[in-house]
Amino acid sequence: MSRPTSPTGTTHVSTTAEPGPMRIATTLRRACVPVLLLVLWQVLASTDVIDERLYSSPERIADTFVELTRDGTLQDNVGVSLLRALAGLALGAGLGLLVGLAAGLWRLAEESVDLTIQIVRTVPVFALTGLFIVWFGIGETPRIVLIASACFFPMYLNVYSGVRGVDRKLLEMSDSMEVGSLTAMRHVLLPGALPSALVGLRFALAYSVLALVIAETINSRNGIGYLLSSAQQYLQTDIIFTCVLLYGVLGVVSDVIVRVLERVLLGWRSGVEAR
Amino acid sequence: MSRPTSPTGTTHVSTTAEPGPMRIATTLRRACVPVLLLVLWQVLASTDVIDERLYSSPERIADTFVELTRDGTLQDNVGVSLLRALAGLALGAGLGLLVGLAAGLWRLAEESVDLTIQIVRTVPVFALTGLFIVWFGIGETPRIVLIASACFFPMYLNVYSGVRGVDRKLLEMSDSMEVGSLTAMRHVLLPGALPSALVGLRFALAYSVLALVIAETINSRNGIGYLLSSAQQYLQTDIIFTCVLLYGVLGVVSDVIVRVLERVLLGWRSGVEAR
Amino acid sequence: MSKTTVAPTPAPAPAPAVRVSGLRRSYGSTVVLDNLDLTVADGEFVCLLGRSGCGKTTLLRTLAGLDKADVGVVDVPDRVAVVFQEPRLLPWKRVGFNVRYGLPNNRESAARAQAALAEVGLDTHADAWPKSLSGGQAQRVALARALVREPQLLLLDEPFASLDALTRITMQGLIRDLAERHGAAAVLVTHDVDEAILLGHRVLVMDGGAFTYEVDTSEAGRSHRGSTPYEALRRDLLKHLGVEET
Amino acid sequence: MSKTTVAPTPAPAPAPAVRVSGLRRSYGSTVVLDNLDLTVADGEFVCLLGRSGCGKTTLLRTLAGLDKADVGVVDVPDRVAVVFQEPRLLPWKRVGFNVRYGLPNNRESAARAQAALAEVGLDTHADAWPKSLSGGQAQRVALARALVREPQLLLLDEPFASLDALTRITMQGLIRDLAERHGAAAVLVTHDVDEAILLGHRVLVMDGGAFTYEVDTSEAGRSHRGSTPYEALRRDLLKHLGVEET
Amino acid sequence: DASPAPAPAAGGAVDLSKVTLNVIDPLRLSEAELEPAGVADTPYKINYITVASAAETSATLASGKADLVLAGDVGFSAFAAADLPITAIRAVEIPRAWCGIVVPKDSPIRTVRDLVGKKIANLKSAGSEIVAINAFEKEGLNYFDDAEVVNFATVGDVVAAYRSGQVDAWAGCSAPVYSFVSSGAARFVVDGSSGPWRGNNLWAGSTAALGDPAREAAIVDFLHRAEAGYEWGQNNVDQLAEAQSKLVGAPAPILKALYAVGQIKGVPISKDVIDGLTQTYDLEVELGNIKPSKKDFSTYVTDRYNARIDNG
Ligand SMILES: Nc1ncnc2c1ncn2[C@@H]1O[C@H](COP(=O)(O)OP(=O)(O)OP(=O)(O)O)[C@@H](O)[C@H]1O
Ligand SMILES: Nc1ncnc2c1ncn2[C@@H]1O[C@H](COP(=O)(O)OP(=O)(O)OP(=O)(O)O)[C@@H](O)[C@H]1O
Ligand SMILES: [Mg+2]
Ligand SMILES: [Mg+2]
Repeated sequence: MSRPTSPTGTTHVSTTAEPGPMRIATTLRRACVPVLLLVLWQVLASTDVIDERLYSSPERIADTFVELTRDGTLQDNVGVSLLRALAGLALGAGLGLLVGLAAGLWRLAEESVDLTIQIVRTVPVFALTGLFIVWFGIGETPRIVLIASACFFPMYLNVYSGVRGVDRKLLEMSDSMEVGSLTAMRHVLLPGALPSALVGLRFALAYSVLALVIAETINSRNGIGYLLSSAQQYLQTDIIFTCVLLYGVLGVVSDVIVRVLERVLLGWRSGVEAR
Repeated sequence: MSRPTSPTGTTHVSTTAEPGPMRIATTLRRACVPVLLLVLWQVLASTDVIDERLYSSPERIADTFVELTRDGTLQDNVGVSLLRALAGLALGAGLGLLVGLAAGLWRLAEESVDLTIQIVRTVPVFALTGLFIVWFGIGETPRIVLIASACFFPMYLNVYSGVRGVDRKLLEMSDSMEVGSLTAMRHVLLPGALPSALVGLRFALAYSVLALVIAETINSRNGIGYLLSSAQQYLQTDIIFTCVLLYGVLGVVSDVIVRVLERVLLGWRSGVEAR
Repeated sequence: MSKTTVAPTPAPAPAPAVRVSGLRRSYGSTVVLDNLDLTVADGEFVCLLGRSGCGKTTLLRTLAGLDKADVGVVDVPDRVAVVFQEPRLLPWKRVGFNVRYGLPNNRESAARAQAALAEVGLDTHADAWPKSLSGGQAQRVALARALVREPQLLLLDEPFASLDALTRITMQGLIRDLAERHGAAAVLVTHDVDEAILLGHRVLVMDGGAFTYEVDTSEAGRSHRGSTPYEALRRDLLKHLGVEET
Repeated sequence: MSKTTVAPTPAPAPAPAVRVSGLRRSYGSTVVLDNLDLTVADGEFVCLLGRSGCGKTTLLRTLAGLDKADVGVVDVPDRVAVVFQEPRLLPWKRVGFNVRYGLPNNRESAARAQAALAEVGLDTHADAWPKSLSGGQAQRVALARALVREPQLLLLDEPFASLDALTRITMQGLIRDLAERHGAAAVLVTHDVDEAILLGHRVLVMDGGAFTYEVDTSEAGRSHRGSTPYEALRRDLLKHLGVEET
Repeated sequence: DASPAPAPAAGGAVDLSKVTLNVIDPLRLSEAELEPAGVADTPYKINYITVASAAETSATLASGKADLVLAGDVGFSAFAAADLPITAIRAVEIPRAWCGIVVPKDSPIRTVRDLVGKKIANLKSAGSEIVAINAFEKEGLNYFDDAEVVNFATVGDVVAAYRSGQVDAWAGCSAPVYSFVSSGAARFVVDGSSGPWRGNNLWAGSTAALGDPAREAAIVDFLHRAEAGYEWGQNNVDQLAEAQSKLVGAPAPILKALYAVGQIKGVPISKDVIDGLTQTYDLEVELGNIKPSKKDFSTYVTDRYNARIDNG
């Protein structure tokens, strides 16, 4: 936070242009902690400090992984789950974006939907799968609706707050030009709310896969959530941890997706880099 | 978005000072939709359009509510749950705030923790209660840790993104004054990240009570989450819906809490009002 | 914000572009504009001088329809272009887009935007992010954004404050041309007395929420700096701003 | 950012407050500062003039340690106060706090802040939010924030741009007093030639990333506007800024 | 208790080809057995539904999405208490020794009396809870008062607590328990074979399905086939274990160990069955888990399908 100082003042000497950001080194540093944790886990398991039956171990997980991949279980389940997650994400996050924009923009919209949303948001829908079955049957619909309902709220809330946080001076500028509300929405509000919306997307991405664990208990015979919950019922620790690791991988993937989106969409905001 | 116009131009006539915001009217308008939904629910139930055994009805819920209040069930359970939620919230959201600030501030912190957090975030901890039991026993600890873990991520993510979004010009100003990093954190970064942090708090508040449903399955004999899950096991629809409504009330309460915080803490940002 | 057909006016031949009467605006207990009247004729260029914080920006915002008057009638044309006291560029749009923002999205708009950028000397910056502009460059982009429009009323809030002498002269010329080309009325806020005399047909001095001095400068603007009538006018205005030169 | 003991200099008695040598700064392929040298003596007041976008702010930012040079040595004192081209007030802190930001949190600081606010004519605004200030008022708060510090070097980027004539004169006086009281060196960027002559011991004209003209104004500043040497100097500087008066 | 309702026309009079029978069979035994038992050539379609919890099962039943459900005695009691539109028409006998209280191999706990004051991991409303209650009662003790019962909602949590030594004993059922017992890591202190608990599972048909001659015929036919399947399973334990293991994900060796203890077979609704069921129902009411339905519990059970199912 502070520059180096000396009693006689501060001298900055620069001799060459700074090299560009060293992407690879950064990536390595980032991966450091997770990798170290994996190694520690393996060491503890190998030396019997932790009970492999309770905690599994990276090695056993790798074995299980290979096994499940060889017989196709994993591919089938992950594939179908991702499709479900994507469908729910598109529905829930898309709706969250629209409603959030509307509520941020128009007082009337905010007044009519916000309280209802705040109420529903705290209701444990994941514990009310029964209702989803009653309303949406036992096909694919209740699963996707459940995932969508998990993705809706973070998107709505972040977009709404993002729109409210857009610099009012820019809105005034836009107003003074008498552009239509669509134009203002597209060029002022949406980009202004984008950093927040991306945070919402981060959550929505995570929830779309997390919700699978619940959604895939509804008359489902495949999917990573089904795999996890049935492994749990029969205490197959290795499969449970394989699923956990798979979820971790999905976490990395969604992080990469959002980072790329940030780099592309928030290019103008180079001021956001940490020191 | 646009001012009224006429071929001959625009005329604004103001004759009296605008009255202050009509708080009561606004509150009424806000409550409109939820109240209408309740009424609709009752009507549909009374006219047997929906099956009360499946959907209960406001009337039955009210009866159950009175009954459970009379015998003290509700007060006991809600009280103990709120304490748990509060403890978990304080732990999780507090930690999320600190780590989020650190990651937003220092590249090193961000590089060491962010990826790990992004990975863990997508892991369905709510399905891994077993691990919590193994690590934290069967007392109050695993419950509180579970609630805390649910509150941590939204706080972390929103604070982190909020810090990154703080106007860099203000940071430069602060830097040029050679204030310590604590001062800068307290007066520049924290207030700048506050709107985001409040969104995080909204989530954390909701999650702290939602997580009860999971947390209170661990060796629990009381709490609203316990009430809900055992009502589910024994198909006590009226109690289930009473819990749902109770959750809704908690939603309203947390909305009010955050709104008050916003009014107090974001007073400077009067530009956030919708048109 | 309601539209009215105000009581039939004894209409003068060319309807004035701006007509403000009995305008009052206060923030809490501070009265910023107090029973203010202003008429600007079509094609007239009015300059506003006044102490910092006397309400110039508030008046301009009211004319632009961005602030609501507490009391009073404000009558302005439909097409208004505003140059704010700060550049107010969309940080997430490149300079070129910022200039043509609000215009129909076609070739012609793009060409006009590019031409306007060239006029303010920034044709090479069309693809730059606003963040990478210097203070004066950003201000010029905001000017270019006003130039591409065809307003009936131009509202300018210290548009040349952070420009160097040469650039300022060029920009002043551009604005005057724009106003003349479209016969637009203009209200310009400035702290530079020379600028006010040069550009304005009329100069108003504001103080305490009202106009305290008004002078016709349509003649003086054409005489040059150093000439006796010019310097007299200048001293006169400065005196009304509280500065007595020795 | 590393600290060095640069090769032994044939030290002149009072070490200069600012010493810049071989400074080069580019954004991508645009070179903004090109092998620039600058020495400012202790207590010296230097004014910078230059076209919009010529690199004045970049130089000031480098002196403030906010931008890194590509090549070159920059040597500045420890205690630096900066007035940026924009006010940069913390929007979530009241005006009073903004002024004393960074000072030890005690009675004395509060009193000094209040005094500084009074000096810039805003003592009644100590409890206002920055959002409620007019452009010039915000700029004055930023000035007050510099006034309460005791810098060895003052860096000022067009600090008076949006002030009216009278307020400007007062503020100029305050800044000159501050510099003199602490024997601080000062670098002021301005577009107002009169201001440069009035305040500066030395005026530099920047163009193309380097200084193209330098003039000692310690004498002229004391002569008054209209006098022949003053007007000659003024014309001279304007000529170097590309403006030929007729 | 025989229902006096007239039996609708049976046999070939109805067209089964348009019927799809929606079946909830949590153990997925029928699914595993019909094919190898050679009785899979049904004239109607079967749609197996899997749901996770009692709440989901009841939602599926109540909204008419399921025609036939296999439920445990505790689960069925809850369905009845909630007045779901179902009737139990057939019982399935499971080995009572599947449920009981286990302790680690080297634990000093030998008898139920030794369990006094000990922590017992308990899965709520499983058969094992009833076994435990009965076992304590036999000793003149109260399960909930004299032992420290630690409640969990999922088997995974119970096992986590047991394995990590947070509890002294575990009241549980079936595969999870047997995976410990058969590996020698645990032994039974008491199991269900000693108590009054009958531990029957029940096939219940939805009122709507039973009221529709075609679906009713399909249900009867399906149950007949299912029992043929059970019979095949008794004689082909290894094959059954492999097939079921694939379906539910439980390790085959554990399933084999389970079937070595005793067999699964269908039994007609009899007074014994109804008494056992009523006992469970009353116990659940007594424990406060369920509130008794306004209707007499026996109206949720009927023996009028006994003969038709026996005959197919
Ligand atoms: N972040 C940046 N990226 C790219 N170019 C930049 C960046 N910052 C400044 N520049 C360019 O550097 C040049 C010098 O900018 P600087 O702000 O120093 O100008 P200035 O002399 O202060 O101008 P003004 O009087 O208009 O404030 C300008 O041409 C500007 O476009
Ligand atoms: N939102 C607000 N809340 C309270 N007071 C305000 C607000 N906006 C402006 N003011 C006050 O109104 C007065 C007039 O402000 P205005 O911006 O119109 O001044 P100005 O003449 O444009 O000054 P400048 O030349 O410094 O830009 C100022 O005293 C200011 O403090
Ligand atoms: Mg102003
Ligand atoms: Mg600059």
